[in-house]
Amino acid sequence: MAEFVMNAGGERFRFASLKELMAKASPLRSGDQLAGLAALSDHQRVAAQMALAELPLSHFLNEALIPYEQDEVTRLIVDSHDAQAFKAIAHMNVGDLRNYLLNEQVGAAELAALAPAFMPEMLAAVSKLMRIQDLILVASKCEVVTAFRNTLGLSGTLSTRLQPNHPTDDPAGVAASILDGLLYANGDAVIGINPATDNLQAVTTLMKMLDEVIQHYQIPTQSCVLSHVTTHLEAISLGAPVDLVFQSIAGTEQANQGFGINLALLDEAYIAALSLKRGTKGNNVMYFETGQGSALSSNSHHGVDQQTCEARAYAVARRYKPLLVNTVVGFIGPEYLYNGKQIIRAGLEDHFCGKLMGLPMGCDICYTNHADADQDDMDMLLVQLVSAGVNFIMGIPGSDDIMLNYQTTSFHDALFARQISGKKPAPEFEAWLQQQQITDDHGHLALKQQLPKAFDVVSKELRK
Amino acid sequence: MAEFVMNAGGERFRFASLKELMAKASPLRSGDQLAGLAALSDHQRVAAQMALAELPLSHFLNEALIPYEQDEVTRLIVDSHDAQAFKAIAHMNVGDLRNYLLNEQVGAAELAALAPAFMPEMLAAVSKLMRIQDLILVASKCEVVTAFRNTLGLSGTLSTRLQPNHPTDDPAGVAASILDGLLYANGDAVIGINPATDNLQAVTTLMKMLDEVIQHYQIPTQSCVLSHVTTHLEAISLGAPVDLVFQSIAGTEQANQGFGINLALLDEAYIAALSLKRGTKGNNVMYFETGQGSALSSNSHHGVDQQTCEARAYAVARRYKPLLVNTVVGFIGPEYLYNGKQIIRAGLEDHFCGKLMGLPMGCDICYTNHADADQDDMDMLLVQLVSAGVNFIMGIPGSDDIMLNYQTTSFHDALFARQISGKKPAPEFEAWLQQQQITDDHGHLALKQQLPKAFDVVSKELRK
Amino acid sequence: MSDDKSNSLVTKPALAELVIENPWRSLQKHTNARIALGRAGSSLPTKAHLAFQLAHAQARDAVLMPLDYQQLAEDLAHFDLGVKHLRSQACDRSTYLQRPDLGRLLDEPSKQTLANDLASYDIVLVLTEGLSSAAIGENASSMLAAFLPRVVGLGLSIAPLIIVEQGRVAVGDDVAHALGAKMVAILVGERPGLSSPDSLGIYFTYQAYPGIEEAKRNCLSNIRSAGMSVDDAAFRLAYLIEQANQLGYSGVELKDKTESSNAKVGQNFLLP
Amino acid sequence: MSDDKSNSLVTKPALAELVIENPWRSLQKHTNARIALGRAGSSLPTKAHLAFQLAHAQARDAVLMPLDYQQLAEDLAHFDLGVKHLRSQACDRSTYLQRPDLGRLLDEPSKQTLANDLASYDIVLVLTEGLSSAAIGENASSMLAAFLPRVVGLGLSIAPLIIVEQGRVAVGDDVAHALGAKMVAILVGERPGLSSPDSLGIYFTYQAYPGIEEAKRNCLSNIRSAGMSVDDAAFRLAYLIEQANQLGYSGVELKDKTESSNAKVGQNFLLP
Ligand code: B12
Ligand code: B12
Repeated sequence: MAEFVMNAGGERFRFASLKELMAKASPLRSGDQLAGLAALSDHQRVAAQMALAELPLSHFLNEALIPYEQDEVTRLIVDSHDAQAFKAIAHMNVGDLRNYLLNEQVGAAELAALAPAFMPEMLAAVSKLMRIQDLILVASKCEVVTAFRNTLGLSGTLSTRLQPNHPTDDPAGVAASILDGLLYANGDAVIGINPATDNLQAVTTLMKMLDEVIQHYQIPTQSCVLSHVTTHLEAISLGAPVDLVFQSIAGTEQANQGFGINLALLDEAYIAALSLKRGTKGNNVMYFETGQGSALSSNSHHGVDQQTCEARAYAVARRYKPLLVNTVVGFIGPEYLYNGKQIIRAGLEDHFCGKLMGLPMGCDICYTNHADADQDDMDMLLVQLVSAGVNFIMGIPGSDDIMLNYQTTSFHDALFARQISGKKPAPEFEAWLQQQQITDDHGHLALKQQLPKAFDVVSKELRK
Repeated sequence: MAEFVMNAGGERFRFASLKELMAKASPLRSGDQLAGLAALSDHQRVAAQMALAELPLSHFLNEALIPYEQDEVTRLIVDSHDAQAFKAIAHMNVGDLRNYLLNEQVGAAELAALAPAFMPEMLAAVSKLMRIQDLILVASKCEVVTAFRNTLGLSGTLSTRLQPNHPTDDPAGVAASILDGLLYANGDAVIGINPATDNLQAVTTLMKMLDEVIQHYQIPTQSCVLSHVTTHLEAISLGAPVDLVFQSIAGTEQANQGFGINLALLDEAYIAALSLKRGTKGNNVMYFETGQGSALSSNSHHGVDQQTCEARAYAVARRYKPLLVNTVVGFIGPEYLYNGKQIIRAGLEDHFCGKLMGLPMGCDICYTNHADADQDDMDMLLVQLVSAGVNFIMGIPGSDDIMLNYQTTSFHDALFARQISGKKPAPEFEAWLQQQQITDDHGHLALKQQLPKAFDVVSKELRK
Repeated sequence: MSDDKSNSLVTKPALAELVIENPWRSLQKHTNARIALGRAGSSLPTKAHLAFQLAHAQARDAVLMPLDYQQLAEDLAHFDLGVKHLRSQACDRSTYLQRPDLGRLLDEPSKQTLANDLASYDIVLVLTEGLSSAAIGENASSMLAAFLPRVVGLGLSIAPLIIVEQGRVAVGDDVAHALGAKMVAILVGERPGLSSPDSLGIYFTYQAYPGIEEAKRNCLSNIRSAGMSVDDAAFRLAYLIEQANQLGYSGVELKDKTESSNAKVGQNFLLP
Repeated sequence: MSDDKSNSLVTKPALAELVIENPWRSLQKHTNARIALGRAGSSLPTKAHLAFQLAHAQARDAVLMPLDYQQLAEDLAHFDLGVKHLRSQACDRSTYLQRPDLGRLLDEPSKQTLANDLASYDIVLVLTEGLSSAAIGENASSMLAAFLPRVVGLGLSIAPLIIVEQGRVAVGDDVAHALGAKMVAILVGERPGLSSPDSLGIYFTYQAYPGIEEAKRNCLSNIRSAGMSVDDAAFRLAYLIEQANQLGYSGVELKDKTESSNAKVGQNFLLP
C-alpha cells in the first residue's frame, strides 16, 4: 500500500493509502464526515486532489481499494477490466485523463470505445478533480443507447420513468397516477411502480395490471414493479408478465449482502429476464437503482468514500447491460448528502461516472423533508443534468411520492426540461403521444377538456 | 396603507404593508435578515407568498413602496408607467401574472410589448412566487437586442465583457489581459476596464488605449472605462474617445445619492454620450451595473427588501436604453447573499426582472472570498443563466480579478457555456474571430502555437 | 425617455384561460397523489405550486416535532405488559439527524436496564419516533391493540413494551440482544412525506444481534389511515412471526405470501 | 458478460498534446492576472484548475486570520503621535462578517476614550483590519512612514493614531465625530483576492459625521507591493487633503487630477 505526500501552499500533507487519498480528495459531503473520512480542511482537500492528479492510472491496477480476496465487486472490476482498451490511456495520470476527456476531439465514439478501459475508481478519481462544468461537458458528449420496447438515450431525447406509487397499491389509485402521467407525456423510460409491500400477490397483481394497460393502449414503453429481485424470480416462475427486472445495488459485496443480493443471484435473474424475450426493439432487460451513502448506511464501505463506492456499483450494473440505471441521489437523506449543494454535485458525479462506464444513466432528482433542500435545488440539478445529457428522470404527480415519502421531479418538471432544451421523448413514444393527440407537432401538450379517443373507457368512468 | 391577512396551514399571518408583504414573501437571503425584514419561518414566507399571489396588479399603482414625494425613482416608475399597455393585464393578480407568463403562447413579441406595462415591483412580486425553473423558462422567451458597434442579445448568442483589470492600470498589464481575452474569443459585449483609481489622467489614458486597440485590429466591439459618471463627463469634455458611459445604479434616490448620482446627472451623461455618435450599428450608449444589497449597504432601502430594490434600479436603467445592464450578483459579499444558493437564485431573479423590463441583461456570475461559495456554484449559475438566455457574462483571465479582489467567470468558462449550449458570440464579432482564425467553423478555438497575422506586432514583442 | 408603444399585440387574456384544468380531477378520489393539478403553459399553476410550498414548510417542521413520551407511556400502560423507557446514544434531535450510527445504539443506562431483566422472551416490541413522532403518536397504540391479541393467539411470550428515544431501526437489535429476546419488531416513524406526515413502519427480525444485516429483516410500511390499516398490518406481522418461528429465519428469504382481500381496493378504470 | 471490443478508435494520445499551451506566456511578466493558462479542449488544464483551488482555500483562510494588534501598536508607537486602541461594536470575526452595520460603529468605551481628548485636530488617521489583516500588517507602517512627513509639510495638526478592531470604512466617521477632527483617513484591509491577500484601501472624508453618504469620500485602493506604491498613495492622499482643505469638501466632486509618472508602467505592446 502506497503512501502519498504532497506539498501545497507551504504545508506538507500525507495520505496513508489510495483509499484515504481518494476520500480526502472528495468534495465535502456529510456522509464522508459521518464516516470520519472527509478532508479536515479545504487546504487538505486540494492537496489530496493535487496528489491524485499525479497518480498514474495504472496504479489502480495494482492497489485495490477493497481487497480482491474479500470482495466480489473488486473481483468483478479487476477481472472484467479490458487491458487492451486500457492501453490507449495507460500512460496517463489522473490529471491527464481529465485534460484528455475535455478535448473537443474526444467525442461519443471515443468515449464509448474507452468505457471498458475505465475502472470505476479511475472515474471516481478524475471526477474528484472536476468542476461541475467539467462533469457536465464530458458527460454531455456520451451517447448511451438502450432498447426494450422503445429506444432510449438517443441524443436530443429526454425520457421519464412514470412512478405511480400508492400506499396500498390500490389499482385504482395507481391507475389514476398512470393516466395523469401519460396525459402529461411522461412514461417512456418505464412505467415503474414501487410496491408498498413485498407481498407476492400484490406484486404480481401490479405486474399484470401494467402489462394490460401497455397492451391495451399500445404504449411503446415497458413496465417494472420494483420489488426485491428474489420476488421477481418468484413472479417469473409463476408466469407473471415481467418486462424489466429491478434491483437496488451497491458498490461492495457486503453492502449488496445487506440488500440480500450477490452477483450469482443477479446472474440468475438476468438470465431469467432475458429468457422471457418480451423486448421488441432490444434486449436490455434490467433496471438498477443506486445512490451515494447506501454502503456506509449499512456500515459496508470498508473506509472507502461514498462517491467511490457509488462508482463501484456501476461495475455491477454494467455486467447486465441494463436498460436503465437510476441514481436516486437525495433519497436517503441529509445523513449522506446534507443539502441541495451536496445533492446536486453528487447527482452530476454519478451521472458522469455512469455515463463514462457506458451506462444508460438517469437520475432521480430528489430530496427528503429532513434535508436542507427544496424545489429550487431540484430545478438547479434538473437544468444541469439536462445540459449533461441525462437519459431519463422521474415523473410523478406534483413531485410528491405519497408512498416513499420524498419529493422528486414531477410530470410538469419533465415538460419544463424538454421545453428549455428542445429535447424530446423516445421517438416511438413521441409518435404515440402525437397519435393520441396528447402533444402537438411542437411537442407541446395539446389536451384540454377532452381525453384522447383511445381513453373513452376512462371518459365513461369520469362521467359517473 | 393596506394590511394583509392570510390563513395558511391553520395559522393566521398578518402583514402590515405591501413592503412588509413583499419582504416576507422573498426567498431567504442574508441581506434581508440583516435588515430585519426576512420572514421568520418558511411557514410565514409561504403565507406571504399566498397573500401576494392574490394581490391585484393594480394595487401597485396605488401603494408605492417608497413615497412618491420622497423618492425620484418612485416618481420615475409611476410617471413612466404605460397605462395603455397595462390594460392587457390590469385584471390580473400576481398569481395570475405568473400563470400568464408561463403560457407557451406568450413569446418574445408579447413580452416585449408588455415591458412598459410592468412596474419593477410587479415583477419583483411575481418572481417571489416563482421557482427557479419558472425564472428560467419565462426569461428564456425574451429577446432584448441592442447595438453599438455590433449587435448583442440575438437569440442563439452569448456575449462576454472582457474585463482586463490591473491594480496599477499599467497599459502593458491591461494589454496582456486583453490579448488573452481576444485570443480566447471573448470581448464582444464590451472591453471594459475598471480603473484602479479615479484619476483623470489614468482614466483618459485607458480610454485612448482601448480606442486605439479596437481601431487597429478593427474589432467589432466597444470599449468602456468604468469610472464614475462625473469622470466620464469630464473625460468627454476633454475630448477623450468614450464609447459607453458607465455608472453603478441603485433602486432608491437615496442610494443613488450615496453613489454620487441622480437622474438629472444621468440624463446629462446620456445626452453627452449620444452626442458623440460613435456607434455604427446602433445607438445604445450606456452601461449600468447593479446588484442586490447596495441600497441596504448604504442604509437607503427604506425597509424594502433587497430584491425589490434591485428591480427598481432597472427602472432607472430602462430610462437610458442601455447597451448592457450587468447584475454583479455576488460582488459585495455574504452580508447580502450568504452562499452559493442565495447568489444563484438572486442572479436568476435579477435576470428575469431585468429581461421582462426590456433590458439587455448580463450577469457577473461572481463571489468573494468571504462568501460561502466556490467555482461549483458559479458553474451552476452559469449553466442556468445560459438556459435562461442571458445576454452576456464576464470574461477574465482565470476567473481571478486581481484588482477588484473577487472571482468571476473566466474566458474558459464562456467557451464552456457556448460549447454546451451551441450559442455563439455576436455575429459581427464571430465573423472577426473567424477572419483572424481565432476560431474555426465550429466556433472551436483554432489557435495553437501561432498568433493571428494581424497580431504580428505582438509576436515580435514575444520574441524579445 | 421611455417608449410609448401601443400594445395591440397583447389582447387582454381571459382569467379562466390562464390555467388549463384537467378533466380527470374526479380521479383524486382514488389517491392522495397530486394528480390533475392543471397547468399554466406546461408548468404548475400558481395555486398548486404554493400549496406544495406550504406542505413542504409543514413537513420540515414535522421532522423536528418532539414525541410526547409521557402520553405514549400512559397509553402503553393500558396493555398491561409493563413499559420501559430507554434512550439511544443520539442525545438530541439534531444529533439524531446527523448521526444515524448513534441512533442505532442504546446508551449505557438503557442497556443496564435491560440486562437486569433475566426473563427470556419470544418477542419484544420496540417503539421509537424515528423520523416522525406523529407516526408513533397517532398509530402505535391502535397498532398494538390490533396486534397483541394475535401474539397471544400464537402462544408466544412477550416482553415489556420498550420505548426508545431517538432510535433508528437497528436499535431494535440492541434491545433484542440485551434482553435475550428471540424476535424483535420495531415500530418506527418513517420519514414524513409531503402528504403523509404520520407513516408508521414496522421492521421485524428473527434472532437479531448488533450489526445484523438488513436483509435479515422483514418490513411493513405505510401503516396509517391513508395507507395500510393496522388490522392488515397486524395480520401480516403475525404471519411473518409465525413463519419465522417455524422456519428459523426472517428476511429476504421469508416472503409475505399472505393473500389479502383489501376492502379499500378500487378497480382499474383504465381497462374496459 | 462484459464487452470485449477491440479499441482501434482511440490511439494513444501524446501526453504533450493533452494541453495546448499559449505562446504568449511571457506576457505574464506584465501582470499577475492568470493569463496564458493554456487549455484542455476549451477548458482550464488540470494544473491551472488545481492551482486556483489551492489559492481559493488560502484566500478563505486569509479572511479569518487575526491581526496582531500588539505588534501593530508597537510599530505605530515609533511615529511618536500616540496610539489609541479602540473597538467597533462587532465583537468577534464571525459577527463582523455578518453584521456590517456593527462594524461601522464604535463601542461605548471607545467613544468615551475619544470624548476625553479635548484637543481639536485637522486630521485623524484610523487603521482597521477590515477584511484583511495582512493588508494592515504588511502595508500600514510603510504607508504611514511615506505619508506622515507630507502632513507635516501641509502644516496640519494630527491626532493620535487610532486602531479600531473589526472596523468597516464608516467607523472612521464615528472616530472623526467623537474626536471633533476636521478630516479623517481610514486605512482598511480590502477583501482578499485570490492573488492579492494584502491589499490596503484608504478612504478619506472631509468633515465626516455618522451616517455621511459614501459619495462624500474619496478612495485610494490596491495599495500593496503588486499595486499602488505607498509613495504614490502618500502623494495622492496628501493631494486630496490639500484640495479638500482648500475647497471645503471631499467626495465625488473632488477629482484626483494628479499627473503621475508611474515608473512601473509598461508599454502597450498591442500597438505598433
Ligand atoms: C430510506 C429507504 C431505503 C434506504 C435505506 C438506507 C437508510 N439509511 O435509510 C435504501 C435506499 C438503501 C433502501 C433500500 C431498499 N429498500 Co427501502 N426504503 C426506504 C424508505 C423510503 C424510508 C425508510 C424510513 O424512513 N425508515 C425510518 C428510519 C428512521 O429508519 P433508519 O433506521 O434510518 O433506516 C433503516 C430502514 O430504512 C431500513 N430499510 C430501508 N429499506 C428497507 C427495506 C427492507 C426490506 C428492510 C428490511 C429494511 C429497510 O434500512 C435502514 C438502515 O438500517 C422506505 C419507505 C417508507 N415509506 O418508509 C423504503 C422501503 C422500506 N424499502 C423498501 C425496499 C423494497 C427496499 C429494497 C429491498 C429495494 C430492493 N429491491 O433492493 C432495498 C434494500 C433494503 C435492505 N434490505 O437494506 C420497501 C420495503 C417493502 C417491504 N414491505 O418489504 C419500502 C417500504 C419502500 C417500497 N415500498 O418500495 N431503502
Ligand atoms: C465592495 C465595493 C463596492 C460596493 C460597496 C458596498 C459594500 N457594502 O461593500 C459597491 C458595489 C456598492 C461599490 C460601488 C462603487 N464603487 Co466600489 N468597490 C468595492 C471594492 C470591490 C471592495 C471594497 C472593500 O473591500 N472595502 C473594504 C470593506 C471592509 O469596506 P466596507 O466598509 O465594508 O465597505 C465600504 C467600502 O467598500 C466603500 N466603497 C466601496 N466602493 C467605494 C468607492 C468609492 C469611490 C468610495 C468613496 C467608497 C467605496 O463603501 C462601502 C460601504 O461603506 C473596491 C475594490 C477594492 N479592491 O477594494 C471597489 C472600489 C473601492 N469602488 C470603486 C468605485 C469607482 C465604485 C463606484 C464609484 C462605481 C461607480 N461608478 O458608481 C461605486 C459607488 C461607490 C460609492 N460612492 O458608494 C473604486 C474606487 C476607485 C477610486 N479610487 O475612487 C474601487 C477601488 C474599484 C475600482 N477600481 O473600480 N463598490
